[in-house]
Amino acid sequence: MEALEQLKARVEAAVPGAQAEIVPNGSPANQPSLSLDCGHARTVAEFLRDDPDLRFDYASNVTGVDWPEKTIKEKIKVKKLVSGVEKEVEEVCERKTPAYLEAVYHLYSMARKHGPLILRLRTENRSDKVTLPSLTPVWRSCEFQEREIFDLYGIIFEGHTDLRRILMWPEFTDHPMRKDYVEPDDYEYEPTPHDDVLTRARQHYPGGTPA
Amino acid sequence: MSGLHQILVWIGEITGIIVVFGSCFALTTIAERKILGRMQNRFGPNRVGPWGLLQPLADGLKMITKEDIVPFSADKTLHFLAPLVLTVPIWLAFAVLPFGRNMSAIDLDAGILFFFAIGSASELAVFMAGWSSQNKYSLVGAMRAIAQMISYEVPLVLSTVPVLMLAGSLSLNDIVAAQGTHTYLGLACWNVFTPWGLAGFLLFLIAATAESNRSPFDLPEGESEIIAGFLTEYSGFKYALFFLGEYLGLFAMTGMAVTLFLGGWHAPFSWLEWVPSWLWFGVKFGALIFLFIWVRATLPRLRLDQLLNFSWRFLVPLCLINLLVAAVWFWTRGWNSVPALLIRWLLGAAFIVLPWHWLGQALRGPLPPPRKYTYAE
Amino acid sequence: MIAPSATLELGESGEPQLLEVSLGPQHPSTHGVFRMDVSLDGETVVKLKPVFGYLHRNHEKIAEKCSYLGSIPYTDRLDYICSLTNNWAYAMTVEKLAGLGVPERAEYIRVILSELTRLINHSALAGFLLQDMGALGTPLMYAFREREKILDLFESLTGARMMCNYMRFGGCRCDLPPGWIEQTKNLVANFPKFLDEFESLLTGNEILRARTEGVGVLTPQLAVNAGVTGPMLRATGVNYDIRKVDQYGVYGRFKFRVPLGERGDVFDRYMIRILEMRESLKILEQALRDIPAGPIIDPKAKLRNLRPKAGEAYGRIEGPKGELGFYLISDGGPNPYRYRIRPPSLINLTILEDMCLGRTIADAVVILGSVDIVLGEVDR
Amino acid sequence: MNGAGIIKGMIETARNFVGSYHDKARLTTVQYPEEKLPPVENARTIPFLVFDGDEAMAGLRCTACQICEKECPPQCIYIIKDPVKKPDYVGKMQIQPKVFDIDISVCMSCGICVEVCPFDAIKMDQVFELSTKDRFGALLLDKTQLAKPNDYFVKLHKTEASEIDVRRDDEKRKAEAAAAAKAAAPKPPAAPGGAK
Repeated sequence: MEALEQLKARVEAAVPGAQAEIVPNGSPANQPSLSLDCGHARTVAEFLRDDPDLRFDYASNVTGVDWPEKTIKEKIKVKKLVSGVEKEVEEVCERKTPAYLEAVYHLYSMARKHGPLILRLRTENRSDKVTLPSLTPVWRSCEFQEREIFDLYGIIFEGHTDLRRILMWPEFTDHPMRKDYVEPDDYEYEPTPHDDVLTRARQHYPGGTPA
Repeated sequence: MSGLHQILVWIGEITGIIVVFGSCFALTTIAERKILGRMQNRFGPNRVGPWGLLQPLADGLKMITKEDIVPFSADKTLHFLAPLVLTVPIWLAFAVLPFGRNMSAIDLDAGILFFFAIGSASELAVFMAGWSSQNKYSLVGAMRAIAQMISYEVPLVLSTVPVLMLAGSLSLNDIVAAQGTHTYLGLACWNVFTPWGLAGFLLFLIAATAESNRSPFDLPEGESEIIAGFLTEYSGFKYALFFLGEYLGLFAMTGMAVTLFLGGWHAPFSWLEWVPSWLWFGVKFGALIFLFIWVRATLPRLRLDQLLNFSWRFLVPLCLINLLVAAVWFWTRGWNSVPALLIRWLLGAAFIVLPWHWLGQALRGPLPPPRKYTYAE
Repeated sequence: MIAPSATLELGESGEPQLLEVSLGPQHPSTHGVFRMDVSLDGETVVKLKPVFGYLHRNHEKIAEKCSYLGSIPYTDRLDYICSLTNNWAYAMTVEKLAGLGVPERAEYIRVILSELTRLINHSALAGFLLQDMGALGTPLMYAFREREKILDLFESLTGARMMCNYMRFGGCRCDLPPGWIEQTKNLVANFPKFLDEFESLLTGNEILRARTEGVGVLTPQLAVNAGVTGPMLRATGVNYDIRKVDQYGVYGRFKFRVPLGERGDVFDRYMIRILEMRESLKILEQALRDIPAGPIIDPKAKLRNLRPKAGEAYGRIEGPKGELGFYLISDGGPNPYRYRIRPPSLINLTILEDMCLGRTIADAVVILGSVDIVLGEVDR
Repeated sequence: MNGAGIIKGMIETARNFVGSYHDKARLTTVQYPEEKLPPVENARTIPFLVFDGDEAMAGLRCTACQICEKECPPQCIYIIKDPVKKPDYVGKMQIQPKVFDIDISVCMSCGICVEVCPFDAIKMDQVFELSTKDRFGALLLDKTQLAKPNDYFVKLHKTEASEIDVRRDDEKRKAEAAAAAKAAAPKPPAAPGGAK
């Protein structure tokens, strides 16, 4: 499997209008990934599966990841008039990273036996525009995993054959794997309440935990 | 014999049968679990009483004290009657079996007819149980039971026809008497030592296993597919009654197999005749019960369509061919010298083995090429 | 296969009268709390929708609150029949994420333990498959008799029979007790006797062949596209075994073969697992023969507050049930930002409906048995 | 032959049936209450606190550093420090736990607390008959119920225990030697007057 750059070039050549950008990976496992835009995701996927010498016919793993809004304090050099003299000065400024939900696809080729190609599809934001093109028509193995992402993260996959909740019961409304999910306060008595369990114990039994 | 004396004799016979086969039911439940255990590298129940002998008592008490749940939407009367309709007729079937020399309750001259007429009442009971429980699994179980029992009634009865023809009578005592003579070095000439007898015996056993819902054919209560089939909604004493009915059905079938093919209460060798006759019946009876338990420990279950194909396309034709073999045997009854007997035996055997092979192929269809497994480096 | 009755009896309101049965979470042969909404026409399956979630503990959310070390005992509870392969998959992914090396002896111990786990899983599966088919527990008890011997080995090494919690990042927790290797050697020596006994009891059995041949056939194209992995995939003839593809750990040094099936039906899956057990025995002999001495954990591997650099890693192994993968995203903190498990049991169930349509209830139960699922891994 | 496979299977179960009466390998059941499996050295069920000497509460090795409480995955250990210090085996003043509870209904016997404990204060027990009638109180073992003497630990895990004892003894000997040396040499530093 050639390097990711050539692969990106091949994808953009094969599917006109597809924007693919390489997302670096800091860990020593060095598995950089390819972020695709939502419009052409399915055509790129079909190309990757049907191209004779790529033949990514096996979508091994589909993962949902939640990137909430984070404020990063950054030191950036800024030219400022400091007591009338133009000087480079370190300044800390907050920068809000864009918040989005992400679906990560790990593709392998069983025919060519070559390693993971990682695709990332990102939604516009975390609240209302959370739809992504489903890749189940391309790889049938994404069916249950995309249903699980819909269930636990709330990404709506349009084009999915049968998008229902898979793990939680149908009447459940929230998405438990999101970082800002608040557990329901179904508190059960626990003999060793400490830190957060202790606080909930006090709320429930103001008079002190029962014997 | 005066009226009163006659009644006392009947009461004695009835209590005798109920006591013997009631305790035999208790013993068989514990024997089955211990033998199954031993075949599966474990002990089987050995906590209640010495070697677990009081286990049936414990089971009985548990069954009586367990709550008897009747589903709300069930058809109450049918649900209540089903175990009775199954168990009571089976007791009647024991009336005609000859357990020892002139030890049969009633000496009917059409004993076999009576036995099979009574035997077919259990199908109605099973369907009543399945239908009245208003449970999907019970319904599927009841449907399976009807299909299985009807299609295995035919080979059951057909496999006994050669015995009747050659014994010349429907009465069980005459059949046992017909097997009473002894040949060389005292070997008794039971029906099972003749080609048609051996084939009939095997066919009868297979059909009897299906009739009493035992292992390779326990589809009506296939517990790995439809929970407990028609027994799903039964608990407490009704469940125990069903089991009593099932085991009694098994005893009746085994008793019939012993009477028809294994020479009833006759000893295998003439110089063993001094042993009491009912003991021989017991030994052969126990051997067959062990065979049923052994089959239960080994074989997986058949699927419904395979079960029906097996009966209609394999057992019934074989039973009919068995009639032909019996005819050949009867036609060559004059050959008494040893080589003649040998030829007579081989002729009969050939008539049965070849169709058995061809029918097996026809049943299974062309043998698929043996599975070859390639190995990738 | 029973041809579905051409004309379904139509109810009064015109739609076909089907028997809606839920082979419910509480059912003798669903291998745990797994439900199938089945609608039957007589005995033939017309619709089959699997329902999961009864054993969902949200293991991934717990792992996001736990430290890297704290998640290892939880991985035992994923596929609770083969806890050591789960540990290895997780430990390998964290080693990839943090860039830790593993000494030789630890790699050999890992191979030995995962092959022993494969023996447990495949023999237990063959037993459960026959239990679904109606053989009252005899094959299952033979399988459990052998499984007990292996579990005793695990207990003397890791301390627990099933919840081993043995692998750490950079190696293993403790070294082999004296005499462990000899016990394992003679276990491996007389395991084939059990396999022959098992095969003579089952493989020739006409009823078993009648119940399994041609049942639940899976085509290679559908299998690959549906992400089916493990013995189920190799039963359809696709040559894909991650031990050979990735050569992770020290699998490259061992000479063993990968059995491939022909028709991909339930009988092939059963036979592939039996043949794979024989191959695992070969690996075990070679591994036990030339296991080196030496440290069992990388000296510079830190046990507590491991903080890998920000980044992500996807590690996978050939678990007994298929490709078991872990995908970890770290943001430099003590606990993982995202902890994802690729469950082979769940993904192998994608095509359960395709295999069961048009067959009877008895076949649907047998096909489910041959897929080999464990609900701890399906629901996580 | 049609029935060959079935007959082979029947012979197999028959061999097992007959074998179970004389062949030890074919009957592997251990009758639990009467016969018990031999204890396995590495086995682990629930943790217990080790104490030296004979008096439990004084000899506790635990110094309430709460590492095990932080590292325990199901968070079933609960420690409150006791400000009063006491000398440990090397003579250094150490904190001791006022409350040390383990909720054995939550504990999953993973043994991580044993690995991370720097003072060898907590070890894994092998008792498995833990059933009680009370769902809460009886399953919450406090300090006194958890404490077990060191020779019980030696009896359970011989190899590990002997290594620890050897290490602790020569540390104690080194500490005493250092204390003796310090006691023997207070005079010379006093003479040169604080020459560091």
